[in-house]
Amino acid sequence: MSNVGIVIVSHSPLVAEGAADMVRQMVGDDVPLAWCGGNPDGGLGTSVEAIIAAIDRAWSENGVAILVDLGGAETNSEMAVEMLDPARAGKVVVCNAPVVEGAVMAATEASGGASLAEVQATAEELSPA
Amino acid sequence: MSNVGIVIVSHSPLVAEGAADMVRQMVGDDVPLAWCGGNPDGGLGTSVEAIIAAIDRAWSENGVAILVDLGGAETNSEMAVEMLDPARAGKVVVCNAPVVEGAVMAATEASGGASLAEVQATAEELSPA
Amino acid sequence: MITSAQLKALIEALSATVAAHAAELTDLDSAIGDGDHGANMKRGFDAVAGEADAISAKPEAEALKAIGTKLVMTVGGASGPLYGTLFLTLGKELTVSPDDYPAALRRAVDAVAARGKSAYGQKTMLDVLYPVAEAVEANKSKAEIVAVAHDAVAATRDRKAIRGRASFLGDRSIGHIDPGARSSALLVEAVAGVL
Amino acid sequence: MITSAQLKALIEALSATVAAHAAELTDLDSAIGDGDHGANMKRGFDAVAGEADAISAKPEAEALKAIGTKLVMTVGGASGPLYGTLFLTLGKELTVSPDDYPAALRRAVDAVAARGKSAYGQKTMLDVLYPVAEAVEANKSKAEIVAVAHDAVAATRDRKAIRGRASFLGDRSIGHIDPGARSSALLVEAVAGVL
Ligand SMILES: Nc1ncnc2c1ncn2[C@@H]1O[C@H](COP(=O)(O)OP(=O)(O)O)[C@@H](O)[C@H]1O
Ligand SMILES: Nc1ncnc2c1ncn2[C@@H]1O[C@H](COP(=O)(O)OP(=O)(O)O)[C@@H](O)[C@H]1O
Ligand SMILES: [Mg+2]
Ligand SMILES: [Mg+2]
Ligand SMILES: [Mg+2]
Ligand SMILES: [Mg+2]
Repeated sequence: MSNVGIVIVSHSPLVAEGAADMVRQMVGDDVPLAWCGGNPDGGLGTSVEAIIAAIDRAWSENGVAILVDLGGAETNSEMAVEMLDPARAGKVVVCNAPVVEGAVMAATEASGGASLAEVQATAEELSPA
Repeated sequence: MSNVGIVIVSHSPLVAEGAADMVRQMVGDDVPLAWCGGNPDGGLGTSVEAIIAAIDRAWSENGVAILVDLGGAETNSEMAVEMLDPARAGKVVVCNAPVVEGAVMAATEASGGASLAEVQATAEELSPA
Repeated sequence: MITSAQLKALIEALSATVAAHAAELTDLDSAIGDGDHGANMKRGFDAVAGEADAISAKPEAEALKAIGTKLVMTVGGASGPLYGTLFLTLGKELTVSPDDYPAALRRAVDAVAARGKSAYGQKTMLDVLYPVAEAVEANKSKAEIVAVAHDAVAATRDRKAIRGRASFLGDRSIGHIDPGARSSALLVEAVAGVL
Repeated sequence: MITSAQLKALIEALSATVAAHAAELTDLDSAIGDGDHGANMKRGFDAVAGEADAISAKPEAEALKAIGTKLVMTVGGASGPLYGTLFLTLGKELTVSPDDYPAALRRAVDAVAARGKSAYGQKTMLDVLYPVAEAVEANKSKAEIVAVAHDAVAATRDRKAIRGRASFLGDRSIGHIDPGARSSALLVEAVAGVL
């Protein structure tokens, strides 16, 4: 699949899964999509290993946009991106956008074949500068 | 309890429940909190009846701030507010803010005893004008 | 004044056309939305039909309000409060000025626009409801009004969505008919067939 | 150059102090955060301790990188990539310039600031790590360095949080010690006790 992929990272696995359901309802299978949530023990938090695995599942040669909720989800996602193979890392962005609304908007944009930069910009329009 | 109450309304019950978990982790029981998600059949969507019930569960005499995700959740929440007893309706606002991040920020603000207007403003700082 | 028998026939006609076209409405919504408009409308009008006897026993204005409330409570999508507001406002306006249907309809459509923070031309149900309200004010025939509605549906195809989920698609919403516009025309046609 | 035996003792001391103070760290985080800093740190340092033999068998720089990677992978909160970056950068810098601990520490703390998009004075772990890096550069004694760390923790009390979850509280974060500052001082004290 050549559309940009979407990864949803939340402190809560429920939020991540529910947001993925909302994305699927809008774009069906047109967009590679993966989610993760919870710390390595399953409590509220995020896991770098799970984020790396989610990036892998949503991989697209045209890039992957990650949507995150709060602080630790962002820091862990940025860390995960840096730990990727450098050839891949350059094709992954962490969006400065709300996790649920951003995921739906980013995926809708991606489903039309938009570039990674366009997908990111669409999601980030939802965020104050 | 006199702190402003928080209601989380998402198209997805998973998102709403997970966001409520994240709120509870930040503020414990210091803030009246309720959530709902799903249409009247349980599919993705929202239910005015469920929103009214959630407002009731999170009721505070100092007001209730509702956080919503996309279009229908907002319209149904505004409809729900109008269907309340007028004395109550004036104490309920639908925030123009992202549902997960907004709920955590609004609840954190509410837990400090902030007014409804302050709680709403804190959540809405997260949204572009 | 609409009779109780007419009200009952109206409810049956509305729910029948929604049920018959649910799959089509869902397909339209799948193209530029989340693919639930058919299911949403069917849930709402089935619920109304389930209380057809009780609702049609009420005076016209009260019956319209009951339909609106039922839709608000059961549709579950953005179209719920919007159509709900349409029927609720029709009921309210007809309580104040019985029999002034054109004015009631105009005010009801304005109320839908206020509820949706939307306006004519944004590729929504309003793109049908406003032309229909105008045709009713102009005292057009039922056949003419139905034709206006269907033409208005077709006109949404070339528009870019500015409100509702379809707006997320930006320019890609162009080339598709708006599902709420289509359902509005179906409701108008059903009403015209009964009254 | 730190020996393998010292590395093993270091890992044990770090995980022991984190375990002993986990409840305190959690309490501090409950006051101005989400109450998981103790559990996060314990998860991370328990995981490091679980591989103490394998890690301490590595050369110093590689061992530090292994600790950093383990923390990144297991902590699960914002502190994971931050402390992870601290150890990873120490390892990288000591690979380039072995034995230049003051320079390695300074660069490692700068890397934490870059990772967190944060700076000294924002009521985070950096409010301890920067003064400690300075004391190390100034060749202060171990006892002095530990005292600097604890004083720096105390100084976070009157600050308003600008980064991390505590910043959500705005002015209400004033009057509380930052949990990450406290854990940093604990780590510094453990290191000073071993080396
Ligand atoms: N703000 C709005 N103003 C007017 N009509 C709207 C608005 N938002 C959505 N609609 C109408 O509702 C229709 C979608 O209804 P539906 O699919 O049932 O709800 P949802 O979009 O919540 O899934 C759209 O096709 C459009 O006609
Ligand atoms: N952006 C940042 N820069 C520096 N330190 C930070 C930052 N964000 C958080 N911290 C530190 O991390 C600590 C919280 O860690 P922890 O509770 O484990 O993570 P989380 O905040 O994700 O729950 C804070 O007390 C603070 O010292
Ligand atoms: Mg829909
Ligand atoms: Mg819907
Ligand atoms: Mg924490
Ligand atoms: Mg946490």
